Amino acid sequence: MNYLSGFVDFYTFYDLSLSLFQYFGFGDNAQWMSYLTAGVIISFIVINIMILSTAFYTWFERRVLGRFQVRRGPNRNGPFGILQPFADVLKLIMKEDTIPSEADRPVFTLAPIALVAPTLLIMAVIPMGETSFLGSLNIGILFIVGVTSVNSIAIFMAGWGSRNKYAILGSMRGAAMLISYEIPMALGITSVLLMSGSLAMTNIVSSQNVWFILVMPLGFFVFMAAATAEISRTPFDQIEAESELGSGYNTEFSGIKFAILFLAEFMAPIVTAAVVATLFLGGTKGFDPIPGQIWFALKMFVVIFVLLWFRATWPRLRIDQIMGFAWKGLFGLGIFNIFIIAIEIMIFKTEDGTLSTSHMLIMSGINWIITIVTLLTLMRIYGHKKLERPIPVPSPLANMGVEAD
Amino acid sequence: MTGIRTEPITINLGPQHPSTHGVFRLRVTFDGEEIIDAEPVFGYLHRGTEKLAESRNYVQIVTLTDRMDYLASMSNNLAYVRTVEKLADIEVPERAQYIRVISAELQRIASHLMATGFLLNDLGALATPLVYCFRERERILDLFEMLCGARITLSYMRPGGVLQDAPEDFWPSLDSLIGDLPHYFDELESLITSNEIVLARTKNVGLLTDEQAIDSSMSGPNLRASGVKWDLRKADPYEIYDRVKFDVPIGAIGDTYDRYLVRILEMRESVKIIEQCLEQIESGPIRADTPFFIRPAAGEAYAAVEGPKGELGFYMVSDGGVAPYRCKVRAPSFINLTPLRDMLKGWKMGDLIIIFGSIDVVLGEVDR
Amino acid sequence: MTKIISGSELASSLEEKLPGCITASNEVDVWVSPESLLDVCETLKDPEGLDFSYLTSISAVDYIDNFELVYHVLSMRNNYSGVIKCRCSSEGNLRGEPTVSSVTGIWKGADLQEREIWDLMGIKFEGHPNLKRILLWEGFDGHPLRKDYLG
Amino acid sequence: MYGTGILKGLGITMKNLVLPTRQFNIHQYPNRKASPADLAKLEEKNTITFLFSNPIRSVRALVGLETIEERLPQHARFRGEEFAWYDQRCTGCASCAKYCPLGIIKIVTDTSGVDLQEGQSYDIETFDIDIGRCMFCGLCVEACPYDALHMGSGFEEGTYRRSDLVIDVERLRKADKKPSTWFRPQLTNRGHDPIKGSQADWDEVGRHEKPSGDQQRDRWAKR
Repeated sequence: MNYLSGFVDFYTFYDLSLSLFQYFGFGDNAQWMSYLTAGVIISFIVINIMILSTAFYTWFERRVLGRFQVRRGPNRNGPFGILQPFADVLKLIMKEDTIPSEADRPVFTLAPIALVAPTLLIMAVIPMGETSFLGSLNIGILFIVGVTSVNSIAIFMAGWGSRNKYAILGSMRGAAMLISYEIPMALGITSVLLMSGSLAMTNIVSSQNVWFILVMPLGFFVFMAAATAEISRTPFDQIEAESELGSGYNTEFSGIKFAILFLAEFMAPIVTAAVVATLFLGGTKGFDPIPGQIWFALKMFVVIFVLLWFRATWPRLRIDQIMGFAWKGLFGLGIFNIFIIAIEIMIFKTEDGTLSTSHMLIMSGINWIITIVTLLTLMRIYGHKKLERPIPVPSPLANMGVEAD
Repeated sequence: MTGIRTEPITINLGPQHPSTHGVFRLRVTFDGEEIIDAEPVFGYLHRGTEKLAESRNYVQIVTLTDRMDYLASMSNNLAYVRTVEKLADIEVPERAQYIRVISAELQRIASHLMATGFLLNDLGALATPLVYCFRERERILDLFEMLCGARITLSYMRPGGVLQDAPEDFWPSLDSLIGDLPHYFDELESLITSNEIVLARTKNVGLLTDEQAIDSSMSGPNLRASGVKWDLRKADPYEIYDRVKFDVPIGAIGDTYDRYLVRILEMRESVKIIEQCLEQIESGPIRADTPFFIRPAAGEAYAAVEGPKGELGFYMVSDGGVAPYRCKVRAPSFINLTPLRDMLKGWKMGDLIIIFGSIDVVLGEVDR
Repeated sequence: MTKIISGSELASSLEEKLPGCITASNEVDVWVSPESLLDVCETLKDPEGLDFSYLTSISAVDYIDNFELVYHVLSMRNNYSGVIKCRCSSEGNLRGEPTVSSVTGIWKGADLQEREIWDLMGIKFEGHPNLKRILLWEGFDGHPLRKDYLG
Repeated sequence: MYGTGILKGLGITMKNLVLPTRQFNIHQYPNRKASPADLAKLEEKNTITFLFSNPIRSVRALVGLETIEERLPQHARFRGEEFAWYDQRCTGCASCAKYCPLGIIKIVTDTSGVDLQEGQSYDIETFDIDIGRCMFCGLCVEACPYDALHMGSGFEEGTYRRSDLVIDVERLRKADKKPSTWFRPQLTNRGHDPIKGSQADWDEVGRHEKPSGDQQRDRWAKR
């Protein structure tokens, strides 16, 4: 049951346009021309799907946050308010695009593009179905790690270019935080690579006979925390920190520039969910007759919802606590996780270097026990240090002259 | 690392800023993220309440007091009418005193809910605890609408009692609210009190020792969070507070977390007070026979109540006319800002917001 | 119940320590001279003596021919309160800016209140670390709470 | 144990998502999304009959495109605009104007200089209330000795000009008389509720029983 197999498949479009070009008699040129055509078409589709899904994601986020907060979200435009994002975008486009007079104009103008481009680029290597992907890079995961680091530069550009103290504070925080969290994220990814033995996203998916979230929950925890920080969501949303910095790095942006920043910001959870679904939740794997694309979307949806749930519940950590969490907590846990996974692979791997499903299940059993023990120990240690509250003793400086009831 | 030249950065926090709770401005000097100096600047909402009061008669001033601490109009009204009663020697009927205490305690709950909600909002919890607090506060405001037809600017109390008796449907609604409130607080507490992120952010942050607090004339929950057991309702009982039993919660060390916790505990005590008032209240007159234009004899009076923000006092001087000669407000929010600078020094940007939020000022009262 | 220390009681205990500081006193109020205000406040705060550790409020009243400062003080340890008044006027010019010594060094809580009084009533506090306008802006003409201010 | 607090918080928010037991008291003002049941009630039909007879509107209502107008729930004591002023009761004593903290009531009585007999009252030429500056404290109502002025329960009197915010005597005369029961316990006792739309005549709003007999009526109504 792969009736969606041709969807967003590069070679479908390639074959189509190749036959088309050959029919019109382009001869030798037909090959590269159809290659180009197919690429343009498929990028067009992916980018538009991403932008459209971001629009609906903003609506979804506001509705669900509304439900979390026992109120109704936007519900006026269209059925259930689903046209709200379009109204928002229309309003933002209509607004005047102001640039502060002291701003560094080229940097200020380029920043939104520099922020949205890498986020879109990540989608290029994500396999959205068994055969649905833009490009099957053999170093796909390395590509993702590389491209995400552009984000920190873009955020710094936005803050620096707008010549605003709040924006600079926000972007400085952003630069420090994003660079720090790339390390635990890379550690989380490394453990996935150890398991799958390949850098290609398709291979990572196909090697997940048992989902990696089950095999290495500790690695998933490290990666998830780091990814949350990378997209600067609660409890790590220091870059925007609307209650402290007004709006952080995008304080000075308005009009269409703000819309693009907004787009990048809300696209990030979707992309993160896609990466998490691919690396840890078995990507497109599922059972028939539901096609892989649907499975993939469902898994993304779950991850997005969890991120939203965190956002609705938790306050924000302070910047030094966030940095401490990265270097003292996640870094150590990530190394520990790699260590365990490496030892287990050494023990369990077969002659040809792969792992069988039964071995993976055994590994997951061991790893769950290790994870729970580790986390409980850490919770204990921290709990003894931080949770104690001295019993209040009335100060001798005041005496109301009445007995307490 | 010699050779790297750094310089402090001065930031204007406000007057328009999401976390200054109004038009408040802080001129903060940062060294990186650390605060090295802070100077509060206010007055953007100054309306000259004290000057206006000199040209109003004693009942008209009630409407001015509504607009001082607009989150706690009932307490403002109470403080004001008590001063006038002291000035003009007016005896207040018992039922009126009970109704006043009930409404003032309801107002305290509403005000503390706002303080808690906004503190959590300042902590960065995307409005969820705030909306939960608003949900609870909404019912209290509905009760106020039953009582006096308005929700925020109440003008309910008059020298000599209250304006009119509560309607019949008020009492069952109050009963059901009182029954629900402890569950509200439980839910709020399980969301906030033991949350490790809140603990990490608020514990040991913005310390204020008891000596400092007394020296800087802090009052209300901020004073009690520093461990000073001082509550005007117990130390100098007014109205019928000496007939109800309640506890005065205090904090352990005087940090931001204690200031939060004291508010939560105080709300629970307020519920207890209202419950006891409901048991004790009897029918009777609700307003003493006071003339339309009160003309107190020349003299002066100072009376204070324990408002949600602290000791709210009025010092009034009369020259025998229909309007006070001088009406001075001892505004708790205003005076509670005294130690702000010392509390902020050495903390970080994120702490600044929550320390300021935990003091819980209302700019309408600061600027008057 | 907070006990209110009457004016005569206060006057006698102050007169004992600082002879000549009282200008007038009756059953309710006690007036001290502006020159001895600082010493009086120090005596009031003394934990061994009266122990008025808490300054509740400072009010200023314009009585046309002089200004009156009213200090409400409270002893939290013993739960009693007292009122000290201080009449002041500027020499020569009746509507000038009278000068009183600041009590900020004794009670830090006086800081903002004294600034407010300077701002709205125009009484200068000598020794205040930061005596600037607080509710109104710098450069505002006059002091609005005075009786002769026409807004 | 460390870490349980944040998990407990997640539980609380999830509980509120799944079981909004204490729904926030939100009113979709002024247009509420209507369910088919609401529409059926509006057309006085059975819901099922309505579903079959108006399938298009039912589907629109199900996806939230149909709205019905709704008024915010208020208490009968609500102090608001739409003052109810009774010409027959007002003597033009200007107590309300005197008591208004902002001085926004302007009253001019008959200036023709006619000598009045006992029981008569002056013609009121001007009775302006500038609700652009009014703060709805209700002191004017408290001051009125003849129960001629009452608060109303309106709250949306937005206009395009400031001058339109001044309610003059003609508008007050013509307006619907839906007095708020604020400071008028007699109205509550008579079962009057302005929110439900009940109107009160000039002879019903007084502190005392309805004036009986033509003589008394004349005394009040004489101009």
